[in-house]
Amino acid sequence: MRTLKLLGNFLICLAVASVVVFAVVNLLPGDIAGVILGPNASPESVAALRERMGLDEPLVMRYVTWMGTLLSGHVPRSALSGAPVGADIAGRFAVTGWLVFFGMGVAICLALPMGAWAALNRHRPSGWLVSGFAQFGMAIPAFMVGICLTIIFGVKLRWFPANGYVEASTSVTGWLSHLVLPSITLGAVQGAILVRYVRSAFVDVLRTDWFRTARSVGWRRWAAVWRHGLRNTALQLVTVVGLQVGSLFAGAIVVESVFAIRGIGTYLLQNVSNRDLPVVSTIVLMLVALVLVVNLLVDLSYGFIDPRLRNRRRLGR
Amino acid sequence: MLCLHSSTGALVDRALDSGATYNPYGRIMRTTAARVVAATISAVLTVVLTACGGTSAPADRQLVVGVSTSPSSLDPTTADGAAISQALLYNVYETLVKINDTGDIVPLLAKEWSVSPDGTSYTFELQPRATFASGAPVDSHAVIASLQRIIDDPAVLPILKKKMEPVSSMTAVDADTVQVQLNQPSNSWLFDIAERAGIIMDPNSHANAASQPQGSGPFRLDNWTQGDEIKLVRNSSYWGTGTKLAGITFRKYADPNAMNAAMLSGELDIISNVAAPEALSQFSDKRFTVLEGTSTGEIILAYNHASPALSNLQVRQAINYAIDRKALRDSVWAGKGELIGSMVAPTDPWYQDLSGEYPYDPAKARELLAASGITDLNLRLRIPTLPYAPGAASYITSQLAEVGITATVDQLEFPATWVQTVMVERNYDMTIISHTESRDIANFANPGYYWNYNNTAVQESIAAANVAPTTAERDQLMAQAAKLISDDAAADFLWLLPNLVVTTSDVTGVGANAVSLSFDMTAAAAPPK
Amino acid sequence: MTLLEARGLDKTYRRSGNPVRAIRCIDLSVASGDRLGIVGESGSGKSTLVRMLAGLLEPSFGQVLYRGNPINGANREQLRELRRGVQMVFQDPRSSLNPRMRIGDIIAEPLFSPVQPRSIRAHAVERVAELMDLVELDDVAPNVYPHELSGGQRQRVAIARALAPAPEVLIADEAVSALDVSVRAHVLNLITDLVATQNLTLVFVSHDLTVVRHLCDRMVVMRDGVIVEQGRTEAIHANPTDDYTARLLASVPRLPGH
Amino acid sequence: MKRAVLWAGATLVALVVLACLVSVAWLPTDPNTVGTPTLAPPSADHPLGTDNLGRDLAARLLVGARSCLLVGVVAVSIGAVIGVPLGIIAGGSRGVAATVLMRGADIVYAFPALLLAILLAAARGHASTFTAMAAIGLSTIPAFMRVTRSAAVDVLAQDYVMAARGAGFGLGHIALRHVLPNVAPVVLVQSSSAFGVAILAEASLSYLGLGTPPTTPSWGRMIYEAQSFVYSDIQLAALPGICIAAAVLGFNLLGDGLRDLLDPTLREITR
Amino acid sequence: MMLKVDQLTVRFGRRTTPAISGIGFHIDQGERLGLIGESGSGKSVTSLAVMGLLGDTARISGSIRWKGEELVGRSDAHYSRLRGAAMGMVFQEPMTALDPTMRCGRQVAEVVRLHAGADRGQARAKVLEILATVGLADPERIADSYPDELSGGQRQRVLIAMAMVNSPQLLIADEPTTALDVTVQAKVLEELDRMLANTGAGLLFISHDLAVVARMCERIAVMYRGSIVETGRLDQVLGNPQHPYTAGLIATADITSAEPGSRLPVIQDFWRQS
Repeated sequence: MRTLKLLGNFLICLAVASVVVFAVVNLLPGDIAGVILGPNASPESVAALRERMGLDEPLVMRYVTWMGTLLSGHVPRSALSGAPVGADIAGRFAVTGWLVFFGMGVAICLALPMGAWAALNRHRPSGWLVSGFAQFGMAIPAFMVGICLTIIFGVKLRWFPANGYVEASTSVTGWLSHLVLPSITLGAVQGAILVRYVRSAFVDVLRTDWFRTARSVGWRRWAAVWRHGLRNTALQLVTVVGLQVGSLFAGAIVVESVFAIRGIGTYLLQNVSNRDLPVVSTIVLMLVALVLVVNLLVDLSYGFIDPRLRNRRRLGR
Repeated sequence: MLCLHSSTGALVDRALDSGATYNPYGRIMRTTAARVVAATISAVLTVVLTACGGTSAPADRQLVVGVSTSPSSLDPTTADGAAISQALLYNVYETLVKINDTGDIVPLLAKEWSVSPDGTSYTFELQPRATFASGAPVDSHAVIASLQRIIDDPAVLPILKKKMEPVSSMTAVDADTVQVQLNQPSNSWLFDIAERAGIIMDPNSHANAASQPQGSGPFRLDNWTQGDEIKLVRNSSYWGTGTKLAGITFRKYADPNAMNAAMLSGELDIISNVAAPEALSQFSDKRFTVLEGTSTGEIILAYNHASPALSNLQVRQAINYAIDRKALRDSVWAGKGELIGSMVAPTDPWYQDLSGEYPYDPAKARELLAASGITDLNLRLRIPTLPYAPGAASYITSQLAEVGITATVDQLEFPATWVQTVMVERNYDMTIISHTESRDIANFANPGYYWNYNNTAVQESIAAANVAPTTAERDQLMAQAAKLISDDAAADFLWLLPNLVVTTSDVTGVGANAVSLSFDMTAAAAPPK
Repeated sequence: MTLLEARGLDKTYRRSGNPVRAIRCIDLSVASGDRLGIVGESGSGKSTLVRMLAGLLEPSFGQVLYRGNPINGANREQLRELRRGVQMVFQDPRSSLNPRMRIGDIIAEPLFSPVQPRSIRAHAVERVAELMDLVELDDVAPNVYPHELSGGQRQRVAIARALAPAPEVLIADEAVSALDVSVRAHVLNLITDLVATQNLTLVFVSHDLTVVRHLCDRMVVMRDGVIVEQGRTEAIHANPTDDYTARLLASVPRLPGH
Repeated sequence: MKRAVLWAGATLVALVVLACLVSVAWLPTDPNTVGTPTLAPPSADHPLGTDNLGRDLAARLLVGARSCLLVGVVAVSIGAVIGVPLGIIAGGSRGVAATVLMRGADIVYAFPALLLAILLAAARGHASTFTAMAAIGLSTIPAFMRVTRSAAVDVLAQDYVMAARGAGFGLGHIALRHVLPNVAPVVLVQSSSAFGVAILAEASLSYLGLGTPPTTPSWGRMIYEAQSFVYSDIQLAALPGICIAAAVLGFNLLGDGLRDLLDPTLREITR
Repeated sequence: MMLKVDQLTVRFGRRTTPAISGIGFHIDQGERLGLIGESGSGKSVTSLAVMGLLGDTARISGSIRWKGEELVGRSDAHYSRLRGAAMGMVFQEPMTALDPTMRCGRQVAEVVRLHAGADRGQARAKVLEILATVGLADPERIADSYPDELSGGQRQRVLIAMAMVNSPQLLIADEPTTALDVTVQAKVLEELDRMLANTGAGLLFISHDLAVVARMCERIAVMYRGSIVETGRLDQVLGNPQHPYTAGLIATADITSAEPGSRLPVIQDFWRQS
């Protein structure tokens, strides 16, 4: 029953989001005709091209055609080259997907130990040091981190390629080595934010009565955190991680432009500047849908992690 | 990278239980944590080691060229944008005649050509063995079909149609000879068909030329990821002396600094045009060679002659005097690129150095402004989002303020909004743009152009030059037009965009100048690695 | 004259998906001058009952009558009468006072309620001083904040706030349960005095039988939403008819030798 | 320790505000005047040297503080002015109203702030500070709504709200007199961290060329323009970077300090 | 002597006034001591100090000797060996004292396997046995349920089972039945009494309710504002209290002796706060 309600919510949100996306995207001034005809465009030729491309139809009509193509399962063609862009979008989503995946991996592997350490030692200098470091990490803009890493590791030490991207199919090592610096940049910034949430999640758990009970039956501090703290913080962490996916994709746009990775971010920026509206609105809708899907998965995972919800379903109460 | 599975309850249970050997006081904590840490370290190590190694047997090189813009379509005749010709002209698509590195017209698909005395009839002898990559022969029918398409197909860009206006008829004398009849002599027609207007396409590829270009050049298209990379590979069945390279990849870098960084870290072999010249110092070590040539991109401070203040000659001249163009170029473009006085590049046959016409003289500027009777002048400087524009705009606004002209700057996103606002709606006073088209002085003779500039004297001398019987007369008339434009302060010609090519030291055969829109790689070579 | 009456009251909560029936068809009447005790363990529904009597909770079925006429959400005039005549004091002193208001303003707040006539707003300041005196808070300045007071003092402020609109009926929901034993005696004495001097009708809810025995002359015992026994306090303490009440009385720990 | 965090945050923020005020009153030279020498080392009339166009770096940094504060103030106030009341309404209402509001928040939340800013900036056709502020402000609304809603739910469960209802007060009075004052600390903490986020977002936007227009100095823009000088004149990029980090760190520390100061539950004796 | 506490003083963070100062008492094998005091008197801090569960900000001085061995200042590793084996503890609020995401049986089994190192099968049997002895009707169902499916009384019994499963020599109970209904409280106190008698364990019973303490302990200590004002045998202290605060406490504890509706005795009648 609960899953059905969540699914319903998800679909309504998606529908409303699609209308909002289409409206905002169509606000973009200047249009594709100007782009195609380029600097030597004359008003008459632009008008003629607009007419031929059906750009003068009312907004609602264009929304209906756009949604029509989407709902019927295939991706609208690029208005610029007329070529189908389904494969392009999918390819680029995969690139950014991997960047976000590794970025989140770095963030979690950074934040969990640091957050737990900062929580357990919150009254000791070592604890302040860690949270101070996280505070500082949050304050540095992602592109600054990116530039520094590129210069130090990419250009000076040449441990890793400064930027660019290699498909996994061509060479796995090339693919991995190209992703190291960008995912560390993305992961470091998001990790710093995550540390604060992990710390406060663990502090909440440390202040609960059941943690005190665990301590009173003989568990050492770290063991009690591992046995009883972890699962209870998982609930809060899954929520935060879910919420962060949105900001991760936004961060990816910046990281992609610093590291010249042909992910969905740079592709989107490029299409926005080409005013290729069908492609832009499709990509934006996909990004929004992805965040909504992640939120849905997070809600569903609650039942998994927290038996209180799980058993309610089992007992049918 | 092994990461903590904190999302599924069951998994966490099993992880805890499996590791739980239940010896007291939390030792279980240590064994599981040890395993996690070990796994992570080994994962990171494998990544670091593989990144540095990786050697393979020596093979022909696939050179990677960094470019700053990427095409939205691959058909140079129906979509504008320098990026298309940069990659495809001469490399994939060939023309009857070609512009070489020094700006001269040399034979290509036409091994020789002759012009009738009155200059209205051109006869081209085609290369007999020339074939398209698809194997079809490049015969007179194919040539005429391509040229005729420019005239007939409505989708073709109006500017190219205008270049083919002089053509009255084309006849295939025999399989290898084409005779073109013009309705009046035109000195620029031959130069025009050496570029986009004259590309010879494989006849049966006209339909989907936008995504699958079929030409007769030394390279053919292997793969195109829109907005990012164009990968060309060697055309093994090329009719002429083919290339020694395995292929060329044109990779787009939106951010000039990212392109420089990629070159420095060995990702790129060639940078087609360094958009951030102040960073050239990074390539000073022996690993790189820097080629400083000229291009045909004149960076101008364009005036909208329809706006009241700028229709006044004295105001335009005052602005020209108020700007120290040498200091502007030195600080905005690190001193690279030649100073020019009119819409002419040194590689144009009728070039005269007019850069001294308006020396930096704020006092004279104030004097002219006072004479013009226009006070507290406020002009809108609407610039495109291109690397040279913001720096130049800031510089110019500050120097105009010195002489009492306030310029408000706003940045229009290029190409979409800038083209719409400046080119189509003409809703601007001044803008800063570089005109990369070669020999584009003719635009000053076209009152319909976005400058709204209508000077009959200029129009007459350029028209006369076009029909002048001898090239010498043509050059004299064109030079006269250029002088008229400069005297009339039709625009302020800031500097000529330099062509800064950076290559790794082992790459040879890359031209320094950018005389045509093409990045000609037909003669490029590099030792196998 | 019966001031407050419940006829066939019933209340069902929807707690996260599954319905819980807190009150099962209860009839109860409170006459003027009564000192009625409502006793029951946690989950017996005593708090829900008094919240409905005070018009703060909509019953699922049945009616609450104040001075003979029924109260329901729609009838605005009736609700205003109830809001003027009946006031409540709550259990937890930490959550019954707004931490960001001075106690003078807290006590005066009900005087500015839309249900009160505008005339009483004029001399609110004197009224507050009078009330603070009444609840033995005269040694405390009205501009202090709740966190500067002890638990007992905070509960006295809550009582003063309840008495501000001079109600007829005072409902106390576990008013002393959260207080220390030593402080509880002060507050109980205060309530006894106020009931006498302000001729209030008292409805006292508690899980502690000894407190109810001390304060109330009539008493009602509730269990799982039903009244299992009601009558005079002394009679029930002497010989409880219902075995649940008997077990309740027996479980109260006694000091040896008393 | 709690005091140290608060003081550190307050001093950093004070520095930024001071820079902003000073820039309004006095500037070493006009930040936009070009001239020679370009890329000059620190000297008497250019305390921090000049950039590649010969403009005075110190003046540009001071003026940059102005746009940074401006974006922060406007973005946070948009977020607070719209987010807080909606949060309280969502907290107070049951059933459809609450779900509609929170679903709306989810949708806006699903739009990453940067994406919104890019679209809006492009929509207005040219980079302008206003679009950056509007976009970032819009994107902070869901965070304010969530924070306010959960605080409002706690407050509405307190007995003093029940007592106020018992005294005959309507929802309006309760929201203003009881909910708002008790939600204020949470909102204050959220505002200061939102300020940090806004500054970072503005910097990223100008880095992408979409934030403040080129002629008004902004720290993000300065970093972008100085990027190609990173090998020769590192200070052109480093100084604005340090300013951004200091400002954001200041607001975050201030937020944490305020949270500890205003959060009574922090006194614990065990564990 | 099993447990001897001498001059125990605890300060938190930078606060100068100590939470408890100069606390001294002893509990011998099988002996039961009641600690009576109002909120803020420091009785909980004392119990947590004995268990070594005070947070990092606590600065402890004085001595706590367990079977002659000094505990103050010992490492957490050492202390952990005692907790749940030699000393067990039960807290006030059962609703939040159990890990909501783990079944109750498993939480009790953990304590067995942690200290006794038994394998899964033996642990399960021991768990069901202890759940029965604390008076839970259906141990099987309780073991497989999650905490939020049980009532307050059942949860408190599970917590007592966790504390007593390794038959500790000393049980510390901090207001164990204050949050329970009076009928449940009576049953739980009775079961607790029986278990302590069977295992011969000592008890440190903390409460604000004199009647409850009187029911469970033979000696009591009265705490006021962080120090012990009086100690002695139960009947001695109740019979003639030496300290005026104790007399006040006893008088206000039992309100049944006063006439209903009359003025109740207040602590100020006996004891003027210094």
